Amino acid sequence: MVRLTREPIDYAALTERVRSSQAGAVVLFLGTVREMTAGRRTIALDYEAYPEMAIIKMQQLCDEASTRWPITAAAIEHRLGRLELGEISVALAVSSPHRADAFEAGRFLIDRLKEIVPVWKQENWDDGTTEWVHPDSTMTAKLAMQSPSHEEADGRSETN
Amino acid sequence: MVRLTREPIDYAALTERVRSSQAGAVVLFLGTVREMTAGRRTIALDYEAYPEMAIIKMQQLCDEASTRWPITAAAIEHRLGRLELGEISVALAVSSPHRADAFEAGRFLIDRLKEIVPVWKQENWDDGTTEWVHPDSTMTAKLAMQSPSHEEADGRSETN
Amino acid sequence: MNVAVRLFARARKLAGTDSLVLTLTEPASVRQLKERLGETCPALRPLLPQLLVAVGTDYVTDDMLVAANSDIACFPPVSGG
Amino acid sequence: MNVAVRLFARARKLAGTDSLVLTLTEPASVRQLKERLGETCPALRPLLPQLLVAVGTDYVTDDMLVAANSDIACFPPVSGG
Repeated sequence: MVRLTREPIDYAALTERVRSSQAGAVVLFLGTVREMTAGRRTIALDYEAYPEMAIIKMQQLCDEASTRWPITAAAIEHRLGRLELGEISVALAVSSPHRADAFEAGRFLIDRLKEIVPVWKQENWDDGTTEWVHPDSTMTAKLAMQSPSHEEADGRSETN
Repeated sequence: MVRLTREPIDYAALTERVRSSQAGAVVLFLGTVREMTAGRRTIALDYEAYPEMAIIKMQQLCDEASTRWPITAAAIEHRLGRLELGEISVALAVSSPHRADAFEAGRFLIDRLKEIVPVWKQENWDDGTTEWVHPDSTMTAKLAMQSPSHEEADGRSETN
Repeated sequence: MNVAVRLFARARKLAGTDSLVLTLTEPASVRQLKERLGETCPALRPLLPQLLVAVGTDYVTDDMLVAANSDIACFPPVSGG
Repeated sequence: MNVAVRLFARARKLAGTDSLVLTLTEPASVRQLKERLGETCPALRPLLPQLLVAVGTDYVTDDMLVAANSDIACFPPVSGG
């Protein structure tokens, strides 16, 4: 249950997809376009993805969450294109029998999404300038630290 | 923005109330009626409240969350009466500029709600029996541990 | 003095009523109120060790004093959410 | 061998194209692919230290080898969410 979309995200529909009578807890996270960042004013964000890989990575995150916590269901939706102030860029929902697992899995999903899912945003500042957002990359550091012997012995690429 | 209701909770409306272009993160928590508890099957839950006090306590929790985390807004709604399997008993939403605060404040709100807000549920098991749910009470332990001198010096009752 | 006590949830069910009036000798502590509650309504005794007491909308400890016109509520540990 | 490389986000903007073809001597590592990318498209050089490379839908390290018909993508650190 992962999706990329250029339309506004219907987070209630997303939430309904994970609700279940087997679950006593649902956690929904929304990322929204914030006006102020470090004292500068945003007027909009442009989101771009490597869509085939982004979908695979989002599904891998849901699968990994399912192995780490006893969750009932998980769903992620990310929006692409131009987003105005306050609009929802990402929504993710997770259900589980007990709340601790839903909170932890939800936090894991958004933290890891921001590390490994190939989506990028460009700031449109109110002074008319644009700027690609470049966080310090956990992924760059992780890939750089891997030894060749580990990679070869492992026989596959490190993805997460 | 706290409320008790006997109608189904509209969690999307609740979520919209906390959304803001000042916030980059929204966390919504839903508590739902789970079918299985410790191997027993529930058919419904009956929720009852001391409504005047429950409202005050829910508002106090929102206020306390606002002092502990830089949150933009918080809202809580609790349903009363009979709830069938999968129905939403409680919904709470919190928004903040950054996601860590929204997750932590959301977790705090539901954990503390379950400790101090005077709402009770009665299980209706599938064997026809009913049972009031009695968790081990954090509040009983806290009240028992308070010394009289503390209470008198403090000049007010300990509520949370 | 007489104080009115509201009961909720299992306390209400055990007592068979949602409120009752207790007669207490002043000054009366919350502990004395609980003891009087057990005498007046023996069905509530199993719940007394866990019973929570609120005056107005604040939880109170056993050592606090109860005033005649207090808005008192007694109930079991909460189980909402 | 020739390998096709897709570019995304700032990598695409700096290069002025969303894909290009690199000529590499086999066997070629990801490190050599990055070097060739900088030679072919100098505008990408400021991004090379941070550049991420994916083969198919997996991230790869500098030491891994690139096959001729790989589905290769290069892009800056991700910033979604």
